[in-house]
Amino acid sequence: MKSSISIEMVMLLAGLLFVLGIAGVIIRKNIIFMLLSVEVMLNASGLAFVAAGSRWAQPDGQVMFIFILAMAAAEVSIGLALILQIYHQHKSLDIDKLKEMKG
Amino acid sequence: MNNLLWLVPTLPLVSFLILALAGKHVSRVWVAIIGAGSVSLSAIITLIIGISFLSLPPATGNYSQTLWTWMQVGGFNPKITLFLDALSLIFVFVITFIGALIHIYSVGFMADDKDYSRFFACMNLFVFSMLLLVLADNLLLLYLGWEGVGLCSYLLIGFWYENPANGYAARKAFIITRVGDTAMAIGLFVIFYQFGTLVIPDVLAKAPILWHQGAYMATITALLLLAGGVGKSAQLPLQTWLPDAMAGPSPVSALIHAATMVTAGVYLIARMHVIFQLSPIAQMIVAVIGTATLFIAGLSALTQYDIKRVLAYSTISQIGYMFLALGVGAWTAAIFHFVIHAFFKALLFLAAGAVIEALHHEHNMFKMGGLKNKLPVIFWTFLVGSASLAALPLISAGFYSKDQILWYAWASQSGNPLLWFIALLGAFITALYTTRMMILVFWGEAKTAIGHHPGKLMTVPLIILAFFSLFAGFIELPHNFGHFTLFSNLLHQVLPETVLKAGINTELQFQVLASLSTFGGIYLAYIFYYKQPQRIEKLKQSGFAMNLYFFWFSGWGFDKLYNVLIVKPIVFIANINKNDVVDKLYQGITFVTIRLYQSLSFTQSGSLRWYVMGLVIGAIIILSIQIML
Amino acid sequence: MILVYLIGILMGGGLLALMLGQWNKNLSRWIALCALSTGFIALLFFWIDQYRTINIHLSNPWMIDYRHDWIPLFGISFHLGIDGLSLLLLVLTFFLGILAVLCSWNDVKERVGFYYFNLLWILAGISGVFMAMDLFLFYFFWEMMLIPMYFLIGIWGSENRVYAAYKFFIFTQASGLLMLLAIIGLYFIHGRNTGIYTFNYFELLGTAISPGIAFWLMLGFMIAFVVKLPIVPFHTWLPDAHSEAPTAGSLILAGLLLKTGAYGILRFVLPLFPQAARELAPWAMLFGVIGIIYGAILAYSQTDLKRLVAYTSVSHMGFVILGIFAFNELALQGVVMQLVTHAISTGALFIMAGMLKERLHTRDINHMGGLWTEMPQMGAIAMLFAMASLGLPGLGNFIAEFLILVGAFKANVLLTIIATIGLIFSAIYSLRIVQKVFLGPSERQDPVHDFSFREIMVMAALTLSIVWLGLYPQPVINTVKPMINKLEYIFPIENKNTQKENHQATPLNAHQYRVKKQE
Amino acid sequence: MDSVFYIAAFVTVISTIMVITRHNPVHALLYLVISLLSLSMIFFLLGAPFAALLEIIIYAGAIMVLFIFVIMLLNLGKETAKQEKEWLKPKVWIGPAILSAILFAELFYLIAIAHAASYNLQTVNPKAVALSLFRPYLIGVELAAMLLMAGVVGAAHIGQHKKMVLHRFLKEEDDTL
Repeated sequence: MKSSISIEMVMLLAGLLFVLGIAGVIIRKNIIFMLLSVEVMLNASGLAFVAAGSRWAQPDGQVMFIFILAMAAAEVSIGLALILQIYHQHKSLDIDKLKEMKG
Repeated sequence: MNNLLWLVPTLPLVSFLILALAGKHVSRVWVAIIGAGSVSLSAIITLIIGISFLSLPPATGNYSQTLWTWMQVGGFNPKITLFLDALSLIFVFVITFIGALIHIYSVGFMADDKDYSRFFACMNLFVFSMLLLVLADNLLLLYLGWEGVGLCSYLLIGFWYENPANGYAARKAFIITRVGDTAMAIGLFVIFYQFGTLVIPDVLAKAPILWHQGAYMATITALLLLAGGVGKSAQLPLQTWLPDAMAGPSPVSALIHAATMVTAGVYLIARMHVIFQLSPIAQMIVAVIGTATLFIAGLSALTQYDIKRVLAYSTISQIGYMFLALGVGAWTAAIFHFVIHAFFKALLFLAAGAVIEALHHEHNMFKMGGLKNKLPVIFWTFLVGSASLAALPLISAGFYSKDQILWYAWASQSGNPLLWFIALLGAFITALYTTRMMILVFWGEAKTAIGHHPGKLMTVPLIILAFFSLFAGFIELPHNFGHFTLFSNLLHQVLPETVLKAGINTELQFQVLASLSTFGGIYLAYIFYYKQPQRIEKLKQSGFAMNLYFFWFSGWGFDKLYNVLIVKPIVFIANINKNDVVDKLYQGITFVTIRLYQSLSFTQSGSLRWYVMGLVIGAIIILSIQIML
Repeated sequence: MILVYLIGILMGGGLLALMLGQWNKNLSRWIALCALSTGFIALLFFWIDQYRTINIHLSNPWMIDYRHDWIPLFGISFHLGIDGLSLLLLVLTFFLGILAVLCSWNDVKERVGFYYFNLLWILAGISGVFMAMDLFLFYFFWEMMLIPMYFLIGIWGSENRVYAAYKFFIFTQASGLLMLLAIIGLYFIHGRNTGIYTFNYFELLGTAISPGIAFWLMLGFMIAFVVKLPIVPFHTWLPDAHSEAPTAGSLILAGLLLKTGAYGILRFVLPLFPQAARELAPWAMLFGVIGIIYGAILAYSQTDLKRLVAYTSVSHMGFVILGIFAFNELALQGVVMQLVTHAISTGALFIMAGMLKERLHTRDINHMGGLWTEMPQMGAIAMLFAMASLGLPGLGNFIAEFLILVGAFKANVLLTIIATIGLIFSAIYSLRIVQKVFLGPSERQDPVHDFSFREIMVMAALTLSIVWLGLYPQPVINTVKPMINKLEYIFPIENKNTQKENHQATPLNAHQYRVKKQE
Repeated sequence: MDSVFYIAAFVTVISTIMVITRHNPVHALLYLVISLLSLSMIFFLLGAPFAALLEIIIYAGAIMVLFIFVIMLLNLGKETAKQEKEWLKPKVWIGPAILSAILFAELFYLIAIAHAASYNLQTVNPKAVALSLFRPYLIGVELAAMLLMAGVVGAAHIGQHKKMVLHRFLKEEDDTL
């Protein structure tokens, strides 16, 4: 069914979600929240791809979305494993504890 | 006889090479034979050449022998050519003859020194360089001899190298003479660019054509050459090195710092007389320098207690007389005084050396005394030398040569009464300090015992030199003593006649005045140092006399002046700039880069949130640029 | 073909020395020695038969030429060629090479094979620099001689050798890159003008460049050569490199590496950019004179013997720059003489400094003194070479400095007078060396042995050459004459007529004099 | 049709804001699920039913479940909420908030001025997606597969509880948890 949503609105929404994701990553100190915000950012980009795909009626948008999903899944699994390990070693999930890699 | 000429300088050179390379493996006797023998041999050859030169003088007035072309670069091709004319014949004769005597003397004098072969090697190298200087036909070869002589004086002054003071005196001598040499080198450049050649006869031929009388370039060149001469002959501005040069052994002082090297300046000015004649100002400066030096050195000699330093200052003063003679245009008189001075000054130095060695290396005259009957030979020869130095009328040769200079100082075209009067005063002072020296050393009671009597090898040269100091004067008698001017006739082939002022006739008055001043000097010294020594005590009380004494003693304060004026600033600059201020520039660059990298590494704080913040800021910047464009 | 053999021998010798070095140390020494001596003998024979025919082809200075395409696409060819100057410097390279091997005979203990590999490859690089007629190849060899020298200083040097090696490398490399820029600039300009893109020296000679660009390109080249030939603002690497390098290293550094700078100016800067060079002349002469005085004063204030001798070579190189930019035949002949004699006299002083360091384990002259008693031979030789370095007539340096000063006197009187005053300073520091090290009281307890046979051979060779150059320099002057005549052709200022007429002389007798001079 | 889109957009934005502001991780997670659901609603509206479904099944279904497991595993209960409270003091988040606001403003401005014509969006049926997925993008799919395999292996390896061996004279870490 045809829908007449203008593409800018969707892009705007994706942009907004993306910015909210970044804000989440910067503001929160707990690693899990940062991971969540990263998920939000991924979704935002997925949205942008799908919107573009549907705008040009090309399947590429959705194919990219699928790849993003795959990547997100892999990323989350490793991210969570890292979180487990960090929690195991440092007994806390504060990002500022991980400061060894300094100049 | 032309082809024998190259033998004269090469013999000392060959013996130098033998002694320098194989000095250690040759026994002392052979070292003496090679060392002294080579110089005596070249003296004999010089005699042969001299006789043939005088008996049948060559058409061109000189012998010339080209060995090889030193270098050939565009318009500049100096050759190694030996050039003997009347002037250089006399110099070569003096150098080789007195050199031979001094070598024979030093065989005895240096007998117990361990560096025997090194001493003779350096002395032979010196004789070679001096001969090269005098026989050079172009100024570059002359410069080679000039610097070679400077090198040998450095080596021989610092001969006893254990004592750093000798090393310091040697370096001082070399560097001060080097200042003069540099001025002379610049003179050489000017001459080359004015005439396109450095060959002396060509230069002297072209000079009057290219420059008119009193030309600006002539004066510049003459002054530069004079500066070279002043450096080497220890005249006024650069004379502080000679008294310190007495650190070397006595034969060295006799040969180098009395007879030959210090008169190199006189030779240079005499040889380049055409340039000096072309600029009267320069000639006047030569006269003024001569007079000032003779006066200052005379007074300084009066106050010395070390016997060799008295003789050193007296040498500076006598060379001042020669410069005065050159300055007033009395060319032959200057050379005549050079010859006579070479004889009696070498004699005095050798005799002083014998005295010093006899008194276990005691230099202070006030500790000597009463040697009259202990060392008779030394006494008599020393007496003859001093008489000649003090210019005892009629008997000593010194009288004839110095009297001629005094006469020309007054009578010559460019002479003037002031120069004559100071010269007369100088003669009076010379007589004063000579007699003072004689009395202190030979009369009065003996203060130190005689250690060792000088051997035959040392006394024979003294006697020969004494003979010449007495009778050498007769080859050039003043006009009113019968017209017997053998010496100046020979020299007039090379050097011009002395032009006298108009209406001057009575030379007699001046001779009487000169002898009066000599006798006055002798009498005054006799009173002060023999008759009533208490007069000296009285003099010592007055503060002014003592200040004057110390002022004269330190060579009129020139040493302190140069020390403050030149030595201190350079040493100061050298110390503060020890590790190269330009290097600081590069160390500065490295410091800035390190500081920069440290501040950047501070931003790697390791916290994730800081990095994402950086990301966002980057994004904002890019987007804002996008907006603005 | 002899040119390729020369480089080939050196490189091959180096590799062989490296490989055989593992088994026994002695073998690599002998390989290095015979590689160098064969090269040296070949060169001597070549020089002798060239010398016989020297005055026939006075017009064409190029003796032999070997060209083989390397990268035709960019017009780069393996083009070697030598004329009088290159031949002379090549002979000097092999001569000093042999001495370097001899004087580091048994003072290098660890990694001997690699040491001789480096030594031979530096010499290969240097001889390449002197032979390269293709700018790209020239730059290739310019870098090639740099790296082994860095290793030589960095591995076998003394205390803070790493700092010195770094400094040396950065200084030369940075300036080298500027030169690469200039080469490429020249390459493109020439390509654009003539359509053929080539690095060949002869074709690049004729490129027409606007004065502005020409000046910058010339500056590019000049910087590289001025840093190498240390001129005062860029000289600070030399004392460090010298005081830390091993004996052979500082011998090669002083004897040859400094000469590549002067050679570069004579070969590339003057012919390629004559107009720009003439503009730069007054400044360059000024810097030369500053170099002379500044080097001398600094030499006077040093206590480290090798540093002192390094600053003396800064002072002597000031003369070279003064001579080059005086643009007349006398000065240029003087410059070539200075290159050769400075290499010999400073090389000798460095060898002796190395020997003293080996015997007394210190370079500080305050701890030395009174060595004449124990080492009269070394004392005498040191005295001779100190006299050479202060320019005593009768030894090589005097001829060089006198010619330079006479030549420069025509170009700029005031600067020459200041330079001559520099001669006095050279006397001060040379005598200071001899006084502090050999004369004075000796406070040494342990006995110090004088020259060994090998050292006598080295010193005898150096003494003979400096005295021969002092008394009869004509062979060197004739070898370089064609090359300098060609340079003269590029700088036809009034130096064709020998005298600058003196303005006071009244026209009449000046004219008269000229007429007289004709017949 | 538009109103549905706006409602869904509104719900997504609000729930995302809730995600980043909640103290309790579980609440945040649930808000994220809501946001995903409303996002899939938007996908549907955009004519990408296949993507919408995938979103729900994979994203909301699988990945969020993973999160819940981890949160349960680390039993982040009350005390983490309390801890989050003092971590989130205004001083901490004011700076980043302003920054992201500026970023959004710029994005908004850039997208707004683009004002491309508003074409209507066509639906892309799953068949077209599947066809392009397995024809031109075949390599992409395989790569995705490898990526997932890497993810699995990585997670398995990192997740292991190795005995933490510190340096021998540092304290010995026993293998708890």
